[in-house]
Amino acid sequence: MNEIVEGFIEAIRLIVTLDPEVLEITVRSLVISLIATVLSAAVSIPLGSLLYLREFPGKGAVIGVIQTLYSLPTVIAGLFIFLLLSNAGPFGFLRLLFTPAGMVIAQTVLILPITTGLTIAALSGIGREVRDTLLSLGATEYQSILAILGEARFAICSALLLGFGRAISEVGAAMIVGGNIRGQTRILTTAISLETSIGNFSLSIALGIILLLLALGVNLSLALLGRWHH
Amino acid sequence: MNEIVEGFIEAIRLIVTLDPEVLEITVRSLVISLIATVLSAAVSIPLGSLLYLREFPGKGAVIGVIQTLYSLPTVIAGLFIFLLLSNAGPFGFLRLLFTPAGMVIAQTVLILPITTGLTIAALSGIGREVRDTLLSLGATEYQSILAILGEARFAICSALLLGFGRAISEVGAAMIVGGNIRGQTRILTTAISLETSIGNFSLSIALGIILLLLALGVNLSLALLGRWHH
Amino acid sequence: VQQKAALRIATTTSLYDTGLLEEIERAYEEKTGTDLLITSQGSGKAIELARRGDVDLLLIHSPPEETAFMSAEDGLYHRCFAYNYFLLLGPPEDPADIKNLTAIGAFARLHQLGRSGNPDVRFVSRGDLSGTHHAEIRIWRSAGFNYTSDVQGSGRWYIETGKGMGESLQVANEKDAYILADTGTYLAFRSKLRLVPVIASDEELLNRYSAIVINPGRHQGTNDEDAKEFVNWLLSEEGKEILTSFGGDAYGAPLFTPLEEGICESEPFSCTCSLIP
Amino acid sequence: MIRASCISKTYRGRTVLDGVDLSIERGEIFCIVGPNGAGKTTLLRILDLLDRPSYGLLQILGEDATGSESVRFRIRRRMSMLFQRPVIFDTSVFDNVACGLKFRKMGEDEVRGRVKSALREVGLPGLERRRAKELSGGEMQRLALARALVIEPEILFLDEPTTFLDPESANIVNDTMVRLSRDRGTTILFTTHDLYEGERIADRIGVLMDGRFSQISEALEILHHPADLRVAKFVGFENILRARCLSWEAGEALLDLEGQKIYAISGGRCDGDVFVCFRAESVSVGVGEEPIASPRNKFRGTVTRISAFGPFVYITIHCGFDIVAMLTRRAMDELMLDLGSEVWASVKATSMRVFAGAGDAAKKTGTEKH
Amino acid sequence: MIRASCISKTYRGRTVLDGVDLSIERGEIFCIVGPNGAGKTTLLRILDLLDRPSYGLLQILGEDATGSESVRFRIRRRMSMLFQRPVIFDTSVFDNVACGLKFRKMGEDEVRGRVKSALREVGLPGLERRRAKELSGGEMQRLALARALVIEPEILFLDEPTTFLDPESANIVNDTMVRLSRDRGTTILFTTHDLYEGERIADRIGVLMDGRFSQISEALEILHHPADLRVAKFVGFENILRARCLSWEAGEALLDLEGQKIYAISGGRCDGDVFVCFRAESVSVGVGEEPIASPRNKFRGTVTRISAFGPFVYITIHCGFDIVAMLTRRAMDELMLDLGSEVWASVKATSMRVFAGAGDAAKKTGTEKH
Ligand SMILES: Nc1ncnc2c1ncn2[C@@H]1O[C@H](COP(=O)(O)OP(=O)(O)OP(=O)(O)O)[C@@H](O)[C@H]1O
Ligand SMILES: Nc1ncnc2c1ncn2[C@@H]1O[C@H](COP(=O)(O)OP(=O)(O)OP(=O)(O)O)[C@@H](O)[C@H]1O
Ligand SMILES: [Mg+2]
Ligand SMILES: [Mg+2]
Repeated sequence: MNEIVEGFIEAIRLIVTLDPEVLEITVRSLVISLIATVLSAAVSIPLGSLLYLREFPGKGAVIGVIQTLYSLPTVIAGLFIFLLLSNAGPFGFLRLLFTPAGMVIAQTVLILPITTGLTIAALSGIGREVRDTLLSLGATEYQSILAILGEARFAICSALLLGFGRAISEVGAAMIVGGNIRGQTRILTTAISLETSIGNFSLSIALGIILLLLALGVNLSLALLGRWHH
Repeated sequence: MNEIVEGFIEAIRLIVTLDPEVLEITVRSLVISLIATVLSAAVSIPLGSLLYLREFPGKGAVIGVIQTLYSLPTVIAGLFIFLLLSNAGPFGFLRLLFTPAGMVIAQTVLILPITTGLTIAALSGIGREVRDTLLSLGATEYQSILAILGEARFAICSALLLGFGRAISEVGAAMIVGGNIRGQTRILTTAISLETSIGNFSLSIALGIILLLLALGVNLSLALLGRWHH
Repeated sequence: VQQKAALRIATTTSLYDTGLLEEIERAYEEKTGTDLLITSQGSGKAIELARRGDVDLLLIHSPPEETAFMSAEDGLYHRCFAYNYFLLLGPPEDPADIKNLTAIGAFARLHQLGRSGNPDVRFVSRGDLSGTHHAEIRIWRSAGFNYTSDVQGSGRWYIETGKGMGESLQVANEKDAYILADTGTYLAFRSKLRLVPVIASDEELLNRYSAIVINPGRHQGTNDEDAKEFVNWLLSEEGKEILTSFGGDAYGAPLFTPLEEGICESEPFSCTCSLIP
Repeated sequence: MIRASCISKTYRGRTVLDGVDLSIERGEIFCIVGPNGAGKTTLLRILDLLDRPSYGLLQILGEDATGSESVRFRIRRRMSMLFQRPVIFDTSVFDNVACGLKFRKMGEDEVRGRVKSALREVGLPGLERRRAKELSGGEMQRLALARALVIEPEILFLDEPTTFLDPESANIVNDTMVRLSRDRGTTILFTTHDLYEGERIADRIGVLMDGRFSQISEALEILHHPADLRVAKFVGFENILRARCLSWEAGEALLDLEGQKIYAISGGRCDGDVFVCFRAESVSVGVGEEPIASPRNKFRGTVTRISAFGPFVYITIHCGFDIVAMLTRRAMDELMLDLGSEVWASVKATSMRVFAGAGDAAKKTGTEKH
Repeated sequence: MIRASCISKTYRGRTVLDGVDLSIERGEIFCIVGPNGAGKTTLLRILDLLDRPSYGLLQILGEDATGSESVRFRIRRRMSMLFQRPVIFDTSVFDNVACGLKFRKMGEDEVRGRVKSALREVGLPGLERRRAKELSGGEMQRLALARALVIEPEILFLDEPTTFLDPESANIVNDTMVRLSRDRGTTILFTTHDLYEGERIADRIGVLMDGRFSQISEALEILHHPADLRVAKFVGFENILRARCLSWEAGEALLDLEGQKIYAISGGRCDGDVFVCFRAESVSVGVGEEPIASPRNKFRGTVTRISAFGPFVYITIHCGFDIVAMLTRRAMDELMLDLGSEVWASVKATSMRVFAGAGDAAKKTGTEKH
């Protein structure tokens, strides 16, 4: 258990001294996962809304598949994107393998099912009466969705938080697609995994603590934003 | 991209031939993650209900921390449990390291924040009027929680599905605590990770497909159970 | 992404985890301005990355796979540049009493005791077809066993972890088992381990590191020029200097011995270590 | 404005609307009454284009409203609806009311002005900043009304608009409805369970029963000339008595009611068993000598029950059968009536309605159809 | 059964209840009326122990109800409440109604039996298997009522129980309330906006205004002897006229109303500017010669407005000031009244109420307090 205590001390030291390498990978982690979350929000909120609103044959199946993809292992998602982006793959010419952009893509794909599924769930929590009211007040379909999203804003926010959490904490996809290249694609989780594999447990834990502090920061910002907006 | 096609073929082959080793790790994966999900449900539903019901100072902070733990990296969770369960750790005498039981503990800890947080979210979706109605009908606090949980059953189910998804798809904690020991603690994700590190991408993908099929099965069972219950 | 020259290198984890490559990266980048992008992966995956042209250079310590890679014409040049020895680690009490045996003898004895159900004798294998695992397989074969039929799955004594060196060391440590490990990772983990080296520096335990420049003819856009330059630098006096001195500060003893022309061509190394033309 | 023909609606095999025909003119106030579950809400939802009928033709504001969603949207924008159980958004009162205007991308200043005057109209001035979910029941109802009014629709659907409102607020809302129809030509369809409210403000009343209009006409017509027995019961004919038709001539029927002869005006020929119905307020009550005056139907009986209804009193008079009469409290005091008093009850032939007595028809009520 | 004293409730600085005193006996039916936002719902919620008062003492069923949650729970189990906007659970009708019984761990057979009879009671027999959320508005209301009744509470709180109900169902519900109180001794508190409903079934009525009871007494007392001007307005005194007090002697006041002398009974001494109030139905209307009969207050005027109200008619008579009178339609026909008719209006001195005319008091209404 010493490692845990040491981890805390180490974490404080790293933060206080603003260790440049740690700072760099922390910022990279944050930026990549935030972009991935924003991208997946940009896709999953409209997509989820559509799936919630429209009735079509096989809708239940689609939602079932989305929920199944909650279980998509990060390694598989990573592998999939890797095969697409690899030099030998169809998008190799984009040269996105081992770049932060490639990692953003991988994380976006990874969390898309979660954010979409939870968007649908959040919307379903709002009763049919709300939609009827909006329609009868003259809302276009688009406006009514916006308003329903507004009513479900807390649930949607927490869906995105969860997506962000999954993105920033995952390692499989980042490792395969990013390659954990120092100074380029190393992020907190791949660094943790590296330090763990070389037995540097207290540093791993320190990095884990920093990661959680980062997540706490994102959480707080969102909460403040919510209050401010209110 | 060949690997993906080959992966599908391989998956079909493995399933059709009922490859004994694959069958074994599939069953192990399923059992471990199901137990972890059930355990975390057993903790997080009462815990979430309490957190939702009771007003106490710092409640917002507690919920914030839970949401922050959505970002707990699996490796860190794994490391933490590893340090507790290792021979040198406080619970070493239990000899749970590198056993399926240990993996269950690790996965339970890992998904607890998610299931708890989403339980709270699901309950919050049920308005105050519902609670008043239940109380005025003479519900004890316990009964009213049960009834509110009943009203929120879909949201709770989807929280548990998400928890299960995270459990069955995670690899970091299972790897560290379970050890990926062939014939003992190897599960689908650690096998995938092994095959990937060997460069056996199509087998990885095949195992990934099997994992997703498993998740689909769990999903369907839950859906059927829901319908049947209805 | 690639404005200044960038060289993508895939390496096996056991090499990367020693920290050698970080030092090399610093020195080389300072000297040439070439950006080294090093990704460390399990051996098999590193080879796969190389095969797909996702990297320009492969650093590896798995002779049989190196040969296969070259004969498939995926590699352009194959150079060995350093070596050290694997260690057979075990509990300090040495329950199998193999301290004084050769590696082959020790393996044979472990097999015998393990198969016979001696509860104190266990062997942890990485089981991940990494360089270290290949070396282990080679020793089992040399000891006269058919690896897949006689060793794998021959009982609970033979524990396959299917993961990296460090994690496998943890497993062996927790299980009081014997394990074959590379020197670098052992030294990194030494403080956390009860296990001690039981057998070291046996010929059979040789661990040879090679660099392979990827064949640019197979895939578009691989950078063989900078790869060649890097390999030549590694084989130069400057490179050897770093290899020789690395590890002195951190581990108390050097981790690698550079290979010299003239020695490397013969047994047990049997490889090329001349500059690439 | 609205032309609906043969509108039907079926939910999982249960028919809720069963061929509704309706035609409403611009500026008309139309009131729908009917028992619970008759299909009032279902009809309003179909007319507001929230649901599609299972069957039937629908023209609204001159356009075919059964077609594409875009046409329906265009029409819907010119209407608005107050729901029976209005949804209040969890925002401020202002944002709730402004909702429809924002959907129409109206300028901020105009929104503010309109919201303000709509809130004034429903009697909630100055409440803009309050959290809507914290209002009282009646306040919420008025908020929802303001939200529907503020967009100045050409057609306004109101599902029980005065629910939860105190009498004064209910009057304000009724006055607003009348004013909208008169000054702005707004067409208004509303439902109510208070027939007198319908009578007071509606141009026509439709009695919806079992998914079909049993009668559509002016209030007085419905109150005094119900189309059939069920409508009669529904609009409060307190006296419904079984009788036998003795003869019929030139619109006047001679009936036998438990041995007493009575005369009733009956448009249709009558015959055999019938029901004769009249309102309690059509019964004149006197004491002492048999009145000589006009009503040919006179019954002598004893007062067996007295029950108050505001300034009025219902008294039950037993004269072989029971007759319920309604008097002002003052009249009762003047007649010095009490339980057991001997009285004369008289009913004009023109106040009596006669309906064919199809077996158990009298028992059939709205709620028993399930 | 219920003893509340000085109950106050404040929401974020806004006082909603302001010292309510109430004492209710076993088996009593007590009706609370009052304008929207007066605090009726707030009071019922406090009495059902869902909210705690900010201040005040509360004894229910003989126990102190301001104490620990466990005591409050025990008391709450002996009561039930119908909410103003009832929540319907998304289950079957049966499960909705059975809810409270299941909480009490009642055996299945008994649950089934009780649910069945409760549903019959509210007029929804046989609907057990229907999905509750698909019911019509009135059906839901009755479902919620059944849910509250089925547990056979000792005290029943009903917040506007007859909302959404058609007249027949409303009667059924009212009858049920009376029967419960009579046969089972159930204490019932309910709110309504229909004063006559209160009059018909309540033993006492309390008029809640601005968070305080302005008057608590029997229905007739409230309808005819309101405690103050605001209550008078609220209970529908249509005629509220400014006058000046000329003299007062032995409970009789002589007033000057726009130059006409009028007599009114006034308990308290009167003086200076006052309001004189009387109900429209207290006004007798005659034509022709000045009536010689008793009422000393007689006014001659012209009919300027006629408006129907069911079987009744309100006519406005202008005689310097405006008087509203109420007649039956028949009486109006007999008098052959029409717009412009010259009539006599007379009001007994005993029907007149006099209230001190504190400046603008007459304008003050419940909704304007915000
Ligand atoms: N939770 C709350 N927070 C703040 N104000 C509230 C809350 N609940 C009620 N109020 C306010 O208290 C006042 C009384 O509300 P209450 O619901 O008791 O009125 P009511 O007499 O039942 O009215 P109605 O006839 O409209 O149902 C209202 O002005 C209302 O806006
Ligand atoms: N979505 C639905 N699914 C199934 N049945 C429904 C649905 N909506 C309404 N019904 C049924 O249709 C019938 C008519 O309902 P509707 O709400 O139109 O009645 P209503 O006339 O408005 O009654 P109320 O006076 O009680 O409001 C009812 O029996 C109701 O149970
Ligand atoms: Mg309705
Ligand atoms: Mg209320």
